[in-house]
Amino acid sequence: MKLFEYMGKEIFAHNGIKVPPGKVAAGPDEVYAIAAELGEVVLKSQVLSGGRGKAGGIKFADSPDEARKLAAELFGTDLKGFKTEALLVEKKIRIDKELYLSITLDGSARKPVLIASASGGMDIEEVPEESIVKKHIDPEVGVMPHFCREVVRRLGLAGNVAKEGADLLTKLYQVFKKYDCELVEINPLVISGEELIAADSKVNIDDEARFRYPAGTPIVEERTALEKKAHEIGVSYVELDGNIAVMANGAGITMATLDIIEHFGGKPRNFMDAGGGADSEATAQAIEILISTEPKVILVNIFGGITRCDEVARAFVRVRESAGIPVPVVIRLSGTNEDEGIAILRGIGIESYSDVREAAAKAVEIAAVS
Amino acid sequence: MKLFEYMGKEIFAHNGIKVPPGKVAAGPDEVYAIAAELGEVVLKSQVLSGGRGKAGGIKFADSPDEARKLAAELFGTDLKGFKTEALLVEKKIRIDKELYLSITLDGSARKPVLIASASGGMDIEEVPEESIVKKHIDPEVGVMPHFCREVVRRLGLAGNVAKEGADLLTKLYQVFKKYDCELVEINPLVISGEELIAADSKVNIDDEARFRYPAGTPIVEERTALEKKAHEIGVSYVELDGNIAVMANGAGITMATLDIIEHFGGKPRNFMDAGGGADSEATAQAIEILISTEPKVILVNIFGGITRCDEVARAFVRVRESAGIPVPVVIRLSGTNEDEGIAILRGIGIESYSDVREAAAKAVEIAAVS
Amino acid sequence: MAIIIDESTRVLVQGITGNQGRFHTRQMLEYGSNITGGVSPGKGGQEVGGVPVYNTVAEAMAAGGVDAAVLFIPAPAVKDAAFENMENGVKTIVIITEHVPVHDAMDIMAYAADKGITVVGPNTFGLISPGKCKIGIMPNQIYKPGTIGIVARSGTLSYEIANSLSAAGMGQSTVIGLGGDRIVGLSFVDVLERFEADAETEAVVLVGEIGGNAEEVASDYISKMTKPVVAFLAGKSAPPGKRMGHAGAIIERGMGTYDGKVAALSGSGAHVARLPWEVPELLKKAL
Amino acid sequence: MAIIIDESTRVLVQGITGNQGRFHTRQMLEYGSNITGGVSPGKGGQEVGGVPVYNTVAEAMAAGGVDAAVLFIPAPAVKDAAFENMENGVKTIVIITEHVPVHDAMDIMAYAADKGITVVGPNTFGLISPGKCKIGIMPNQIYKPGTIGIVARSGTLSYEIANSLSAAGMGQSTVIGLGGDRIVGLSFVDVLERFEADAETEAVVLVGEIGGNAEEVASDYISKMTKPVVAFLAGKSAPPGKRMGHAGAIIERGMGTYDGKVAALSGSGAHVARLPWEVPELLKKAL
Repeated sequence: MKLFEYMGKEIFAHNGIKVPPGKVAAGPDEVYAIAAELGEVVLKSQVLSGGRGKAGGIKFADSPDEARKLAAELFGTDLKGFKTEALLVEKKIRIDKELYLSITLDGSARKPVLIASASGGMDIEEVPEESIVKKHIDPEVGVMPHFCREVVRRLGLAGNVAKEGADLLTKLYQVFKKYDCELVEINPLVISGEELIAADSKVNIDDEARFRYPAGTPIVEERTALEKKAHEIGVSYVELDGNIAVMANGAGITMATLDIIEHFGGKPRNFMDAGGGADSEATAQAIEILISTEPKVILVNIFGGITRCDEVARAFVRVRESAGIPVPVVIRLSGTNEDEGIAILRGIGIESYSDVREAAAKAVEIAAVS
Repeated sequence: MKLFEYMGKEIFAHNGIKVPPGKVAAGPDEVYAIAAELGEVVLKSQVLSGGRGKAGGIKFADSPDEARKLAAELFGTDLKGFKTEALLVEKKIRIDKELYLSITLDGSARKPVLIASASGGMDIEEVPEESIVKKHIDPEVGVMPHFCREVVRRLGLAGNVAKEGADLLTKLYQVFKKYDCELVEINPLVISGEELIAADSKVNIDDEARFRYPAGTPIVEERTALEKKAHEIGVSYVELDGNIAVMANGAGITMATLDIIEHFGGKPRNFMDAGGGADSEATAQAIEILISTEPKVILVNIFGGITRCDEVARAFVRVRESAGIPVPVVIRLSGTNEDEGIAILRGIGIESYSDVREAAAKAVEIAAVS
Repeated sequence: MAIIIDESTRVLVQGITGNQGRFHTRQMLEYGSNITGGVSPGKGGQEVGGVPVYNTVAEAMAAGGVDAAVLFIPAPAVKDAAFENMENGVKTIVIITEHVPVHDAMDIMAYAADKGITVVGPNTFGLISPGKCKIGIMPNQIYKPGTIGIVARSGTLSYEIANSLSAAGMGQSTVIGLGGDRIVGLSFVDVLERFEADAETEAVVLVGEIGGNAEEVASDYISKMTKPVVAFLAGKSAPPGKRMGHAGAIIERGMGTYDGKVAALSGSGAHVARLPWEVPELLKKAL
Repeated sequence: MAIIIDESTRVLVQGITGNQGRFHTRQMLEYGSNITGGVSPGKGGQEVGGVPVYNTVAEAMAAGGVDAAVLFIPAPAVKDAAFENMENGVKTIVIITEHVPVHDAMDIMAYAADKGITVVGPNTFGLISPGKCKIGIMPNQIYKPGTIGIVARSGTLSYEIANSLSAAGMGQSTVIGLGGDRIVGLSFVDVLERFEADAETEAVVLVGEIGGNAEEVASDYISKMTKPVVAFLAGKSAPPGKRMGHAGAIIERGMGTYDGKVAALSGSGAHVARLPWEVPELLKKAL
């Protein structure tokens, strides 16, 4: 789950990491009031896409009037497909130098990894390898003073800024652990006189740890309405922009089914992994989600293991009898109770395939002509 | 550092471990007032020795009057050489069963070890091996739910008591870590209806961690005045009851010096490890401590390495010139600058030995005749 | 031979009295796996399919030893269950459970690495040495004993491929699922090294997918292997920034793309199947 | 040969710019130890006795490698310093510092055990392989190269014994101080195993003391050794319940008594000297 900048900064502030003074506003008048309090301000569109600055989502204002005017423009803007619904209004801070700092997961090492650079303000991918400090963190040890000393030394910090840097690293790792983060990123981390200030925040929290989020952790819903509905019935669903609705059982086989559709020249409407061993009622609900997206055809690819082919077939009978199925359905059934499933489907006039090649080719053909 | 029972219980209560309602009192009238509040009470002498119950340091009172009367007796009592200066007055609790529970250090395993037994209320040394639950705790892992389940199961706890037991183990280990404990012991841990209550506490805290004790941690001074003075000048000192004062450099060699004295039939007045590399001023202060104990003779055993024999000799010159040395001194000097040291001492009329055998025999001889 | 598990492996099922635990215990017993016990706190003394249930791993260990444990445990309790096995000396842990927090997974893997413990998963179908031992949730009927090792990030896709190999007369030495999460216990390299050293294995099928850099790292090792490797990757058509079912199957910041992985694998000498049904053909050619 | 350290050992001094660090660096250099660097945060670029000072262990490691580190660091900072060395790949850590909190020591030892790191101390004089390498604070002049291994819980007493052996013509292979604290990195057994395996060592002197059960545990191993062991124990006359200088030298709850240790050692076949000057004689007889 990605948090908005202002949410990440609230978490930072709550855990002793310095951020610029500021408040979040939902409209130009609120922006005016905050600017009247803070003086020279920065207005930052609260959207979850990267490259916000280049896209025009960040503006500077010298006066409350200017702030209100710029805010009115920003609230209307579409940034890479995201609409600005909130602005973070912050006091403009002195910037002596910009650094980059993040802690994220390294799947290969199975450990958190700290990435830092004395060149902040730009994408870390654009910073040359040799000027990046990269150090793994042993989760059994955490971030100790010597770790901080080494990072701060390599960033070339000195004096009070070095002290603040070491302290910040300790706190940032605490945030990373405490909030079950996948990523905490500060870019830029600003040297402002003798202080270190987090001028931006990117905080991604592990959805799976929701059962233990600290009290007050904000929740951001990233799923579309349909994805949310699918999630509620225990189905993994991603909306895409084609016209062939897809259901398969297993993430890998579902991805492969989409690939096969594209191989035959079709475009999938969605990714739907209906999981293993679902009963016919849950499967029926999943089918209804597919129908609701108004595809030209539904392609089902079941390799039955735990999933029984007859249960899948019964789900189609169930939907046919209740809501009806207004689009053609192409089904590949293979594995456990395959023959029974094929017979049941034949009973409601749906022809099954045992080879995914033939099924996919057929679905693409239907989508193309209809 | 050993804490008094009531201090340990304050720490327990502060960290969510149940203890009986109670207060500490410094005189019989305070005891009366507390008993008037609590009803039937137990009076417990706050002394640091074990076997307090058997020695008569624990009394039950049905009324405030009886409590005051018993308290007056207890305040006068000497328990194994300790005077009762405070009484813990606690509400008498229902006792369905007594258990034993502790976490301590295992030097061999280099880990904390949990020791528990369904037979509480007696010394754990007297409990048969097979009815003791002994489990090491990996400091990298701590006490996890499965650890608690296993201990509670082996103690035969059930229902709510089992739940409280698992919770208590988690909290007791937190106390053990948070307060840098060498030992936390609850004996007896009482099953009282559906509750688990710590009816006693023994908490020993690591002296070396004093720099990070949590705020409010009580401090108990176990050192005698002399031991404290020695500690302040950086010398390791233990009072004993003989008449030969001893100084040596190093814990092992000091212990061996005491052993050699006893081998020749003498009795040491103290253990004094003056450490390695002390200068003549610090050594002079250490000598003054020895003199203040009015021994019959002072035996010094120096194997010079980092410690220079001439510096030790100069310390004696310094004391001789300032306070004077009113008792005979026997010195063994060997190692770094040995010849120089011997010459300096000869200048003030002290004869040195290079063999500890001769020096120790001579000191014992002097102590025997004087 | 085979790798990690064989007919001598004594298997413990943790969470044996839950629905999943019961069902798959029966399936594994049917397959012939040597299930010697189950764990379910407070249910000690019961039986599931003739398998004795214990209250704790320590009890099961004391009753007769455990070589591998398989976890059918709700995600929030997986860390505790994994440590219960690891702290009690179990040397192979198979975590079927999906939705395990990544920080818990990292803690498990750090401890396992220190103590030389093999962790399969989380979010895996498990592993099987056909004809010898099955630990996991894969269907019993699709595997045949043989000389092909299969290592996969995803379940059903590997079933499909195993099935097509069996149909083509190519049995398997061991089939293993790494798990679909971002933090899993075994890497492709860990498994490839074992297959390379296994006398019974003649060739390896690697079933990968988009996201992470597991396939890229594996490529370095594949270039040093003596045994042929056929690879198939899922997710060619996946858009960036979307998790395709698996927590780990996501293209982020330009990393983990299909094309990058295909290039790395091809460069290492692996035979890359563009479509799943090409795998048996490529394997026949490579052998 | 010798154990743990020899002429090839590259030694790093942590806390090299403090009084103790400076003094003992010079002493070690004088002895001929291969001191390749020192660490002192913020003092990088300086020199002590010709030895380059680095800001961090990582810097020192990058500059030319480190085999062993010796810590002259205040007790509250020892844990951090030890982990700095361990996390940067140093495989032998010698902790001279006294007064290290026991919980810190336990944390250090747990990590070291996982990673196969040897920790000597805390509260040790260090170790020396005479004529090859000295890491610690013992006097330079009392040791001679030879075939006797010495392992001691206390410093000065071992100096005295080493000196008497040297005087009697019996040089030492390696002399090592376990440290006087309750939690230390090496046990008697750890060292005895190394001496037993060391071709250069012909006999071992064990210098123990009251408190703990290190000597009792060692006895089990001594009974299996092929090389003779002479033991001397300090603290015969110590009263129970009092710490005799060392944190570990205390008789508690009837454990760790002199008599118990003598009985265990005698029973194992070790030759127990009742007085320190008996050690050379017993050793001569045993050889």
